[in-house]
Amino acid sequence: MLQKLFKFKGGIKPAHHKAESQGAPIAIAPLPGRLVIPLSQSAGEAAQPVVAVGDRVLKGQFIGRAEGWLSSAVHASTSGTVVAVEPRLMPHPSGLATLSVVIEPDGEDRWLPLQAPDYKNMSPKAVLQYLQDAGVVGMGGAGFPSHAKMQNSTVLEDLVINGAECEPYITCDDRLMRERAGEIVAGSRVIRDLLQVKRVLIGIEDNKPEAIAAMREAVEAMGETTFSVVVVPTLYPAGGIKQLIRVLTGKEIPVDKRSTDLGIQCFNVATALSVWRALNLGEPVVNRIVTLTGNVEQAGNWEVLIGTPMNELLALARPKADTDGIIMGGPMMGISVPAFDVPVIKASNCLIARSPALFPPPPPEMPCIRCGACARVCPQELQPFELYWWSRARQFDKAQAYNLASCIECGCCAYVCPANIPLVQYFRFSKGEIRAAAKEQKMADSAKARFEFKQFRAEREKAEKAEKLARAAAAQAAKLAAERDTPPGGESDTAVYAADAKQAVIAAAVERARLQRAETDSRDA
Amino acid sequence: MEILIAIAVMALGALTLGAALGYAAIRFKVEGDLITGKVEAILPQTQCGQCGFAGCKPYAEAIVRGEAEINLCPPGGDEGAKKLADLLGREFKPVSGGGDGEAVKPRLTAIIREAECIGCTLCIQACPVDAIVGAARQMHTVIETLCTGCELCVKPCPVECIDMVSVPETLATWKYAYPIIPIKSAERAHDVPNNVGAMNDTQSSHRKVA
Amino acid sequence: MPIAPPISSPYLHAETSVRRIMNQVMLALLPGIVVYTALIGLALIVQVLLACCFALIFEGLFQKLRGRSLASLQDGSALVTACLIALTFPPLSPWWLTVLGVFFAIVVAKQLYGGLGQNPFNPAMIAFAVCIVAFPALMSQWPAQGLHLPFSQQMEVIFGFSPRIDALTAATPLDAIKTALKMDSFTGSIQDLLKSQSLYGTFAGRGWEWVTTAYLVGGLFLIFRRVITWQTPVAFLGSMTVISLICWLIDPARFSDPLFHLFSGGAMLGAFFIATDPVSGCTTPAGKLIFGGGAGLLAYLIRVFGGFPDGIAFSILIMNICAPLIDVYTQPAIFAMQQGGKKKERDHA
Amino acid sequence: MSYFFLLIGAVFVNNVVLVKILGLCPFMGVSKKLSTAYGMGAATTFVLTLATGASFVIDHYLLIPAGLEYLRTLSFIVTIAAIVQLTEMAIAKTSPLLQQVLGIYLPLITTNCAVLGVPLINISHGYGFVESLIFGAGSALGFSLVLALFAGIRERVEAADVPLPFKGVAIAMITAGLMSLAFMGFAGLDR
Repeated sequence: MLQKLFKFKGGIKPAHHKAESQGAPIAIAPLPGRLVIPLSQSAGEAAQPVVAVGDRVLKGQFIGRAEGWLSSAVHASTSGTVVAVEPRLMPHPSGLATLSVVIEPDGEDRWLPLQAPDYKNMSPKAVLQYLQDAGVVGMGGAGFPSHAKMQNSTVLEDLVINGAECEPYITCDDRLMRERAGEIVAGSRVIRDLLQVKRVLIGIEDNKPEAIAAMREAVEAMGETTFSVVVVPTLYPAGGIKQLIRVLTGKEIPVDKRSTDLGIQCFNVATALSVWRALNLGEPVVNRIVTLTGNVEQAGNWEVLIGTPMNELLALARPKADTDGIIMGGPMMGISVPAFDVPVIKASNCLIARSPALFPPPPPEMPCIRCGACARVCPQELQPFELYWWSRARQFDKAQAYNLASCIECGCCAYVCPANIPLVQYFRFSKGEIRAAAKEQKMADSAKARFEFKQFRAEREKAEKAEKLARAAAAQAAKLAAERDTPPGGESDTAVYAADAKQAVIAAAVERARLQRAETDSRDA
Repeated sequence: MEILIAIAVMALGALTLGAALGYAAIRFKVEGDLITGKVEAILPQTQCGQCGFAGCKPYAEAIVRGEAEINLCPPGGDEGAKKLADLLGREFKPVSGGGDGEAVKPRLTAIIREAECIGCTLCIQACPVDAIVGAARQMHTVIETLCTGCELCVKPCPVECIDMVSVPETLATWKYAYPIIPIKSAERAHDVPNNVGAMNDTQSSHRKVA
Repeated sequence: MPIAPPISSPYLHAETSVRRIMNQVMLALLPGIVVYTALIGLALIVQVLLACCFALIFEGLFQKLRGRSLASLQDGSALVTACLIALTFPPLSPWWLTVLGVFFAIVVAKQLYGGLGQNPFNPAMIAFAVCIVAFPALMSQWPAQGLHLPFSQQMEVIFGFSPRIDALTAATPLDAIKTALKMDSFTGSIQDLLKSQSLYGTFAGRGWEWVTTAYLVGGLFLIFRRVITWQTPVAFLGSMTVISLICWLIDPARFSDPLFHLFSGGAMLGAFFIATDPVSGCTTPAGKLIFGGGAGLLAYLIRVFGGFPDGIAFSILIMNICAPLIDVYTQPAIFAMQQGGKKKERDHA
Repeated sequence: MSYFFLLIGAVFVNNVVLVKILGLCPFMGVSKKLSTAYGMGAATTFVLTLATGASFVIDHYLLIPAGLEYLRTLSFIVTIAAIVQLTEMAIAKTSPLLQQVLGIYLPLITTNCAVLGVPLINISHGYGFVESLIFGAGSALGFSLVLALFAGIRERVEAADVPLPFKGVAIAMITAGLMSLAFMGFAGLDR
């Protein structure tokens, strides 16, 4: 099985730091004292709470309903009582609170009676709906609702199952592939059938030989000929969607296209497993595998309930005394959580205990000398120093001209920058400003349309009113004229009638002026 | 004699050139203008009238005619003035009139205290962008996503039940900040607190949305 | 307890720094400085130290004036500029000329634009151009071949205690060629002329050829350490070779051979140390080729046909002017955006 | 071949802006953005080439036969003004945005000393019609070239951390001076 591989430009090779937790089998984390389950765990709209304070819930019970198509349901991770539905901090760089359901476990961890759906006889649409209700989202870190990625609008050729896990420290997918390869392959098969793809490529970095062996064995055991486990060279960010697809298929996805436009869809191994669990066991996503590592005595991989406070979880790995923070995700793209007790969410693949020794504070930022080191490592082949130059000066249109939108924020540029410039933050800042400006522009456009419509309406109403008045005046004049023709009339009468008609016209004009004045008054006010 | 020749020559030249220009004036007559549209596209369309013109379009027209400065639009801010300066090749002037040029007015939205509303429809008439709904003698309400924060509805309200409130930051509107390690305070950069708090600090997570 | 402002990923950082890069450039200059000193005497070291001191002083003063921290003095960029000034100025030029050059380089060409990384022109070359335009005589006083003044006498010349003797002002090989070329009555051959003035060494200017060879060695070291890329120097030396080869083939009696040109004057220094300055030069691969090629061509034209003894400074400054525009029009294709299928497949089995 | 050297000389060696220091007003004023610099360069190229041709004709067939050489400056200015007016009308018709952007600089071509200077230089050098045209076009190309290059640098410098007293026009003047310094390197190349 010799798969032709491709290369992507750039990339870096930071120290792996996977050895610390690689050898530790997945263990089940104990029930925490309290679970905080944020309702916005996926990309798109936040879920709407369907429970109230005081409700008793069972494990796997619906607590948040998906809002619209790009949204995903949320479930209780254990049985217990809802003690609060209120904004709580979540692991997000903003440090903002979002609506969360707080559950006090009853200790029984009792499942809702689970019923596996008969997915083989369901319509694809119904299967996707089922997955949305089961809360299946991307488990690799991005948290994109999975059902939304399975809408088969174009003919797809390849399904890429991402087991590359290219970020340092993280080993949860490695352990998952070693221990639950069969379920991953089964899940991939379900996705393959849903998407009707011809080929399934499972990409794994060559620093995980055991996982590769386990996956190969599972594929062989299933007797799947459309599957191939492909070993990709270890090079960060080989696990980035665009880079992995490039390595496996040679296709490059432009910024304005989706992978499906090129006939490829991509899922993380853990996501494939969640799909399998949801469809085969009827089990919604209530837990995930989390790697605990970094500044700890005993790194390991744990199966953790969603909503478990991070400080309680990290205690299992016995963090050292000088721990001063937690990074959720990898050290290249993860986020520094705003508090120790924020909950584990569906996207939390790894918790790294920070310490000044392990992650020294960034040295002072120096001026960019345009050395081009960043451009050499950029996997998107951008010119980060140009993006920086314009981002720093807040000239966003120039930054856009240098393809800021194509940046995947992988952090390679900032990693190699000799001037220690926080390039990624500059780019995120610029992207945020550009997004906000676009939003504002959209609002301004719609405001303008409504303003113009209102003016048009006022104009029309005025015209209608004037016309009505003129018609009335004309009618009156005609009536008067008719009256004058028959009965006894005189010269003076005619004059009076004529004056009447004139008055009606004046009245109409006065009315018009008044309206106009009223309008300008209200506008000036 | 020579002076006459000189005059004749110059007069001949002037005549020829005058004729050419006259013809060109007819040949290259300009109808309409495209710039007003581009200027208007930069303006924020709040229709608030703070510039002294009755809406964004009249202001745009005044700018193009050269009758108005480009820094009269507070909702557009310095950013907008900069864009106008760029488009028109004029010198940039800060909107706030110097000094605290960087201070950006937070985005506001109108809120009707619905219990106090008497349903007079005055605010509906005042709203330039149809962002208030309601009928006579019925309670009115502001559609917050449509409100431009122009404050034009505040004054007409006879019972003063309209408040201008700042729009809270949410996960959807949150943005990364400008990196905060200037070269100037290089040696102080090490002191920037990047630890997230003590291990047992659980207080922080109960912070409510601002 | 207030929540710390969000710090963006990545949290890892490779072991690099601006200072390390500058140190490598200094290290690469070392062979050149050593050979040059052996040729000229310790006066060169004095000039280097003089330039370095004043570079730091000017940079420090300006930072203080702007209310900035003096931390930027540690980046070593001012020292590299100072070294280049000391190496391009005549070694026995008066001390104030060197200081003046350093002032223009550090203050006018660099700090007025905001300091390191923001100057559109190469500071050392601005210094050279300003001084050669303002003091053409002093800037052409290259010590005659074989003139080995004792150190004390060199110091007296530099610091103005003794008159600037005529022996200082000898024609460099490049000067001799240009004078000959402009003389319509000149009938002999360039080679004979140089040999008659005992200016010709093994393959280029006597003595000087080994200094330029040392620059070449330093430059190759920089390419090997990936401090600079190959495009600029290769294009620079390539275009100079091509144009000098053409001229030489047309009339070998009046024009010198390519080898002579490559190892004369500041060609090697310019190709590896000055044209490769990423701040004032081009940064795209194609742009670097254009920049280097243009600079090499112009340098040859100016040194052979123009009004100045060597063309490196002016050619690089002229290309500095063009650099932003070249960069704009040579942006490489980004990921997934091939420009006319130019992008090659990068397969590996 | 001599025409070629004349052209090269006019573009680089005797660059109208950086060596002759003529036409600085639009050089400083319309070089903030690359796009406007291109527009101004095109307008000036057009006007300058036309002006050199027209002024040669006027000089040789009107002023010299009539012995009115002393009216040269006056009649040249009138001619240039008319040509500029024509150009402005044409641009207003074809690209209103360009017209708005070039703003006052388009009429200013009238008093652009480069446009008057080049025809006068032509006459003082005794160039023929073709030579005049080539010198005019070369000067205009040189003007457009350095204007575009200058705009490229200014766009970069605009985003640089320039000390406050030097921000804007001050640093642009310094940049222009340094560019002029660099162009001195061309000295002597046209011989």
